[in-house]
Amino acid sequence: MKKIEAIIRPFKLDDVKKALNDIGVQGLTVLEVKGFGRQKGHTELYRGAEYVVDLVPKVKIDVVVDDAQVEPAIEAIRKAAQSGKIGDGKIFVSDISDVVRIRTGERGASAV
Amino acid sequence: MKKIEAIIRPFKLDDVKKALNDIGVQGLTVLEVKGFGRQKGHTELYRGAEYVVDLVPKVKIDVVVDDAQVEPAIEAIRKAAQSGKIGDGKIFVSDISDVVRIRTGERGASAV
Amino acid sequence: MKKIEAIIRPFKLDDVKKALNDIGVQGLTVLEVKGFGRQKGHTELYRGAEYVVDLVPKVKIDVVVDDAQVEPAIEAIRKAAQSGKIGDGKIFVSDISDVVRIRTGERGASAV
Amino acid sequence: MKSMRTLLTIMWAATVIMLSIPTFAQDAAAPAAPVAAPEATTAAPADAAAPAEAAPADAAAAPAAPALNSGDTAWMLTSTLLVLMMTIPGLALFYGGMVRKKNVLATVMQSFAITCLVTVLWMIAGYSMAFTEGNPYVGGLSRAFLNGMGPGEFSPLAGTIPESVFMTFQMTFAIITPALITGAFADRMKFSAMMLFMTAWSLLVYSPICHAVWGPGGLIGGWGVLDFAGGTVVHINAGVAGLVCALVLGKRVGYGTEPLPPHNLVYSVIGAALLWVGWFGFNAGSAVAANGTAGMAMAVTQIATAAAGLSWMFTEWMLKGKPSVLGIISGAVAGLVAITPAAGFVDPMGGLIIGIVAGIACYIGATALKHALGYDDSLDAFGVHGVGGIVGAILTGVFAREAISGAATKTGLIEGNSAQVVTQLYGIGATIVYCAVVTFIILKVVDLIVGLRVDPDVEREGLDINLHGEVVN
Amino acid sequence: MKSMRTLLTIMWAATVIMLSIPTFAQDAAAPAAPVAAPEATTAAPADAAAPAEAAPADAAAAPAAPALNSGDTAWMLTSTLLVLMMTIPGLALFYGGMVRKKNVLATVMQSFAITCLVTVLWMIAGYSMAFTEGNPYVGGLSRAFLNGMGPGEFSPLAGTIPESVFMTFQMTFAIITPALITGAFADRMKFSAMMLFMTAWSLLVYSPICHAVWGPGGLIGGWGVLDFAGGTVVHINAGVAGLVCALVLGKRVGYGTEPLPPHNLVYSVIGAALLWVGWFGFNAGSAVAANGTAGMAMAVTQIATAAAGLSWMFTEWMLKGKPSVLGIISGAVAGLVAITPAAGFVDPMGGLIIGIVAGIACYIGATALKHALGYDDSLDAFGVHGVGGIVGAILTGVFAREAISGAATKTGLIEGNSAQVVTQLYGIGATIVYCAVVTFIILKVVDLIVGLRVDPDVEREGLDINLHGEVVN
Amino acid sequence: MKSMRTLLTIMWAATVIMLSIPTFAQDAAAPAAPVAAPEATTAAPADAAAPAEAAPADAAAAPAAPALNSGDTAWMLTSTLLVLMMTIPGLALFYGGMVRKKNVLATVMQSFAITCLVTVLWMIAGYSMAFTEGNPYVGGLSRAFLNGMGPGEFSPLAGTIPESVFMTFQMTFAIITPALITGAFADRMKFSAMMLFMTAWSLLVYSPICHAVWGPGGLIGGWGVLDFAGGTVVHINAGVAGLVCALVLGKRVGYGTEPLPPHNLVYSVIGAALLWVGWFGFNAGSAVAANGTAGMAMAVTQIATAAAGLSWMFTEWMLKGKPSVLGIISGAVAGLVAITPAAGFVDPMGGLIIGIVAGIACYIGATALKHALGYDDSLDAFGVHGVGGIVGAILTGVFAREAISGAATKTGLIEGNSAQVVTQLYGIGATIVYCAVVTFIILKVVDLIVGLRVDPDVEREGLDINLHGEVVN
Ligand SMILES: Nc1ncnc2c1ncn2[C@@H]1O[C@H](COP(=O)(O)OP(=O)(O)O)[C@@H](O)[C@H]1O
Ligand SMILES: Nc1ncnc2c1ncn2[C@@H]1O[C@H](COP(=O)(O)OP(=O)(O)O)[C@@H](O)[C@H]1O
Ligand SMILES: Nc1ncnc2c1ncn2[C@@H]1O[C@H](COP(=O)(O)OP(=O)(O)O)[C@@H](O)[C@H]1O
Repeated sequence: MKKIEAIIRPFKLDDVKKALNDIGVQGLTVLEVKGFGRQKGHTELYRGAEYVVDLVPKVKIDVVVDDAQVEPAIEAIRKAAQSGKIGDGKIFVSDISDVVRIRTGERGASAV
Repeated sequence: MKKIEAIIRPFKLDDVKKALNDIGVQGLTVLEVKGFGRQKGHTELYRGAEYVVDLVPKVKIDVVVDDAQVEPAIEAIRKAAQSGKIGDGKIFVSDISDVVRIRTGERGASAV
Repeated sequence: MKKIEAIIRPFKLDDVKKALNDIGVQGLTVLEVKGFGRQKGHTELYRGAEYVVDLVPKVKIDVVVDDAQVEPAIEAIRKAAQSGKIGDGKIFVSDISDVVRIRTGERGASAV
Repeated sequence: MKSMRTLLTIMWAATVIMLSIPTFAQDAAAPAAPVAAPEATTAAPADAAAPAEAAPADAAAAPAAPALNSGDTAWMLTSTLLVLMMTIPGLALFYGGMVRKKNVLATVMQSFAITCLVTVLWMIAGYSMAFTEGNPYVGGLSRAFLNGMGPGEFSPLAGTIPESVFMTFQMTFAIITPALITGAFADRMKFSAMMLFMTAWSLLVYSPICHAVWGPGGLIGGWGVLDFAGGTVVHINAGVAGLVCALVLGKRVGYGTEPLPPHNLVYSVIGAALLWVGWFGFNAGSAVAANGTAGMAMAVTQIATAAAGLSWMFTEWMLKGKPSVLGIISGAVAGLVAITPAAGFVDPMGGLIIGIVAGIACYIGATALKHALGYDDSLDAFGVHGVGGIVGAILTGVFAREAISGAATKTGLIEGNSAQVVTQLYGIGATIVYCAVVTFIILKVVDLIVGLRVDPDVEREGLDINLHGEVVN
Repeated sequence: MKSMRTLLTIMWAATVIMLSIPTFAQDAAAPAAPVAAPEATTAAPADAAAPAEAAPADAAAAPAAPALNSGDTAWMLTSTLLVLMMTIPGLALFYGGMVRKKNVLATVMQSFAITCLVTVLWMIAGYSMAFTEGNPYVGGLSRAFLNGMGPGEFSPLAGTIPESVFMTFQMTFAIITPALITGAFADRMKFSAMMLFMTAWSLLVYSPICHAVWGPGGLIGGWGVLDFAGGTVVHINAGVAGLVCALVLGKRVGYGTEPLPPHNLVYSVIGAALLWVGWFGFNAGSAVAANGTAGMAMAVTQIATAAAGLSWMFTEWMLKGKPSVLGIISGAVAGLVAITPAAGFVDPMGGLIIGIVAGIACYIGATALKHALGYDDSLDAFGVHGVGGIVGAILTGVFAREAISGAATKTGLIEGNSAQVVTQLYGIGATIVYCAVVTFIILKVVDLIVGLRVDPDVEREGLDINLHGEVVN
Repeated sequence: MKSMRTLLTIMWAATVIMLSIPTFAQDAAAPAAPVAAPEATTAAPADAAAPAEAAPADAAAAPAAPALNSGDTAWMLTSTLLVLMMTIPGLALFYGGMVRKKNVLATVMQSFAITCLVTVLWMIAGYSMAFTEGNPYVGGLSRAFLNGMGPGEFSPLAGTIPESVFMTFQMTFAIITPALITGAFADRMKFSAMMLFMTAWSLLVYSPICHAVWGPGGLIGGWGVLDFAGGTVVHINAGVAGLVCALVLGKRVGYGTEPLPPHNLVYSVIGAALLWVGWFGFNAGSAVAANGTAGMAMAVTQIATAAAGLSWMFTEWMLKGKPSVLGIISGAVAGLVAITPAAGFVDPMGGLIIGIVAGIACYIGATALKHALGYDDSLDAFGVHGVGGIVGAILTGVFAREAISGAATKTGLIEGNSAQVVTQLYGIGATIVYCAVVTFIILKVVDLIVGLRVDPDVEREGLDINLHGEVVN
């Protein structure tokens, strides 16, 4: 099993959720984060002083999927989250060695 | 070393923390997240309109433990977090290749 | 590629960000978390009752870097985040099997 | 920067144009209006002949010789600041809590900026256009820049309090009316466009309608329309303008496809509560005296508001299974709106019934009606203020009673005067037509000059950071 | 849905029953009460004989011929809205900030819904039951549905202001009293149960006690108990009812095992501040005139409040090492409570001492006492309002001075009248017993009908989402 | 614990010392001051001879025979609570929203604790030191502990309202002035140090300056300085004290290297709005009557505030590209500050100009000036209140008009009385010098006793948890 961590623009969350749903992903976890990347932050004002806020609000989605679903999921996320402008975000993939469903105690792939 | 990520119901946090403490876990990190799984979200009201909020508030606990502690920790979390109803959550296990304690600079298992 | 997760004191964030920037790290993600470790929580007051809040506010930084950058990055974080007192935090390192840049679709090391 | 400069130029030009219109109108329309003391028919500016005055020293029997009454003045000073408090922070919070977090500052900014803007406009020309002698449609410019106003001046419309107090009291009405409109286009209008729109709307819609209903020789007041504290002038006016805005600007991005829930109803509860508290300045203050009329206006306002809060809440509870916080506070505001034209004319039972009806009618306005017609009135400016204002105006014609209004001419259907309901409908109709047409034209002109809506990307990311460079953490 | 329908049926039935009780009581109890003008002894409704009146025109010397005083009326209109502001948004925020985030909307909802509910009940029967002629225990129904109230009516209890204003002023007291109780059962009561309970409590406990203390021919007022602005009627009454609620409902899930800290004390600070500001309407308004008595009531209220805020803060600072925000605001509220019965009777030194004592006593009430007795009074409705009310009522009997109260009969221990302390104890005792018994019975009946507490799962997940379908983001 | 005990000892000692100073000063300074009825020159305490009084019964023509006016009293009771509302919750929220989240409770705590503290100090000695007969520098102790104050007492400075009301009204000014200072040292001062500092400052700076400007026989008032509602006494005083604090305490950790943005401007908007609303009590209340002067003061206050909000907003919009929420509300507060000394003296055009100038001047004060001089005035106590106060005081000398002030002696440059500007400068200068010197000394003494600043670690982690043991979730 793999964990896919996708860092996307907040307002793309609904689209990405729908896209993942469409390919059969049954669960995901969402975190509010702040990101720092090539995208330059906003300028904010404070009593006439300007300062750059380089941490931009982003949303992180964690999805754990079967190995077979990794590529479709990446593709789904990429399409739904892409706007073509700097700041679209990143997807990181890593291994998961075990999964437990707390309610039933099931383990492994069937618990995903 | 392994990282255990457990996504649980928010009000189970205290119980899980206590259970982990009891088996000797010395540190953990807690994140507020929103989850989407088999559990259907709530219906909310807005001026007479109902809509479904499918992202349910959850708490995510990250614990890094020695390999030997993985099974006891999973067991402790599972027991403390279980209510038997849909939405109890999931536990994901993955590998950690190194750990550093910032204060002392110690590395590896002794730093956990 | 590796993922470095560093849990640090909130007010060290700016220093750590700068230190990582200096060694050429181009992106990172910041999460507000609560931590439980050797550091004892604060005592809070509530109408004359005192209680211990054992979850201390922390900041978690996720940085994905090339294998070659792992050691410099760890070193940079450690130096910038260290105060020598209990509660300085931890760094966890794990493997990342793939990276995708959403904007361009690039994959692997070049996408970091 | 560029739009900024354009804006300033436009605002200046608009002001100049506005200032010349009344004079023109005066020439054109003056012969059309043989009017008989409309201020005796509509109560807001001066209800001097209130029946409850046991102590003659307290009543301004002869407005010809104005005499300061310190008690009346104390109450009107208080009422003035209460109505200001309704807009800031009241309405700002009521609306601010209902939008998404990324737009909360832009939303409260609108109420605050309108407060500043209209204050200056009212001083420059608005007050004079509304409350000095002119023609049936608009007043003159004799008080432009508050020319000649000093501590010893009295308005013929408010004999026992200084004119400075009357002017400022009416200013707070001129402030809240445009601020109410902002609920209709929340989350998507440019700030520069809003400032331009409000400048024109205040001078071209508010002042004329205010003059027509309450001003000396005003057209609608002359028909005998009953509007104690501003059901027509404030609420129908704002509601209809809001509807036109919602139609012209179009729906919010995501409307209908994603939930757009209120981000913090605690703010909205504070806002609704301050609207309620401040509304006593609005309604009881419209007696322009501290007397029995003010007392009755306060009592029926309280009763109608509570009844409407409960009736919305129970309706929702029965239909949807839960009584929501937004429901009860929306109901309370609906009750406040509906009782506004009626406050000095109806008895407690009338207030109770008006409240119950308003709660249900506005519930329908904010749900079935809006969905049936398909416009996106973000925070229900029309659904609550438009619908509530119309319901209230009609029911004023039903429940007005001589025992409360103190005048045989100010009675409703319930005392056999069915003509009053028709008169009320005339007033409603005239306001709707004039307001809708002029609002539409102003919007189109502003759209040409600076554009009405923000970019979709700006809308998605949030107005706070993009328009004002600030966020709430 | 089902509980909803049950609720509506019950509420209707309850109202009908309530309405018949006074008549019954009137028959049963009337012969028992030879009372002599209690309104001359208790100051709240009419302190007409205030000594400070330098201008005789301002005082209503002969209540037989009521004459409107516009200054008094202006102040009472203002006082009325101030006391409304105490409940919404004041108390709503004070309590709302102290609960956990998942319950904040349910908490502010309670204050808002009670405001609506009690307004209607007061109009229907409450006012009449409290303030019209009846027997020593309850008034009659001559003003049910505010029958006959118009702009020219005066109450014999308030000679210089319209009865409509007096009625609405007293309404705001009837609103805040049940709202105070909600602090005791925060975080765990069903909304439907709360609405039912409050309906019955308002009519069966508040109106009778209000009549007994302030009404014409009232029992407790007849004893000579001093209660200037409602220490007994409002605070002891609400505090004791809260204690009974806390005992009957039991502890919150997690109480004693996990910390249940306030989620946003900024809200509580706003709430406490608005309570303080509004309390001038409560206390200085209870002079029912804009005169020297009102002025002294305002001054001593300010002093006692500040002293109590400091005394709680310094006590906590000394015992716990830190001065907390919740401490100083709780102390201030304790001071406001304790000075309430004393406001028109004590001098500044008396106010200072009452404040200092109240801050310390309520600190003990909310900490040692609560922990010793083991009940879970969530937000210290009894610890602050009950304890503070009792302390204040007793100290009123100690510090009342003729120079302030203006009557030789209204003096305390400090001027040698030790009997007054005993009289005060009688008043406290009667209120506690009556309130505790009837509150207990109502709770048991409501429990049978709809159940008092929410499910433990609902309590854990939060009342906002479960009871009202809304959350704060 | 230890610092706690030290604190208590110090506070006691300080009080004793303060109490003896006036007597000393009286002996030392009395011969230096042959003053002629300054209360006829400065309007705040008693503007009895207002020209607008059409009804002679409403004016206190002969202060020798004080007669209660219920209308004036109603307005002054209201004004008093409005000014209290300015501090809590107004200023508390205005400042609280501007700090970082970790310091919000500590910030609102400062305003709340100062309210409690100064109330008690004012009762003990402050009022007497400010408003009783003494010497040109400070009053006597005849009203210490409000000795002799009762419902029938009148102050010669306010003939138509009870002295208790006048005393409490002035108390609210004594409260807000030190509370304003806290903006300068937000985020870094020890709470114990702040309490000590404010105790001394209230008695050693506020009361003497208040006496010198408004008290009987006061030095600065005697010069003929015009200060209608407290530009000098309140705003210049607080602003200068803030500047000294900012200089002595030094910059916040992180100032200049990391952004320190406001965490929740919604709170600041509520605060600014309540400041605006409450300021009518401040300015119109300073007429000490409900008359035409109060009305004009209200009108020009409204106009100047709005104009300043717009002028700051447009300045920022032009220079920085965006109109910020913090900008418009800061501008509004700047306008309120600047119009304060002028409120009863200038006409609407004067108000408009004062507002426009104040908005721009304070924008510069909070940006260019602060950065040029390099001090860290966290929330711009000096930048807004100091600069705005000075601008307002000077422009009062420019725009005062006989038609408004009602006195041939109270006119400005615009009517040919160029001497008035010089007189204003004297007043400003005297206040700056006295305030700066004494503030500096008090700070140094407090630093020796308990230390002024918190540890850097405490500052980084947040004052809320460290000083008060509480956090906002
Ligand atoms: N190396 C990285 N490690 C962790 N997070 C990253 C990394 N690079 C980018 N991110 C996250 O992805 C977000 C988008 O990255 P950015 O570089 O701005 O996008 P783009 O791919 O368009 O260049 C950042 O805000 C940050 O949260
Ligand atoms: N595949 C997944 N990847 C990431 N998070 C998941 C996944 N499946 C479930 N979760 C998380 O676990 C929570 C509980 O899952 P759910 O399916 O509702 O529970 P159950 O195990 O009772 O079916 C979800 O709200 C979500 O946060
Ligand atoms: N085993 C662990 N798993 C996950 N997070 C941990 C673990 N140990 C520590 N942490 C995180 O690191 C933070 C600092 O740890 P702590 O033990 O207090 O520091 P120190 O290294 O000084 O002993 C904790 O608050 C927690 O968030």
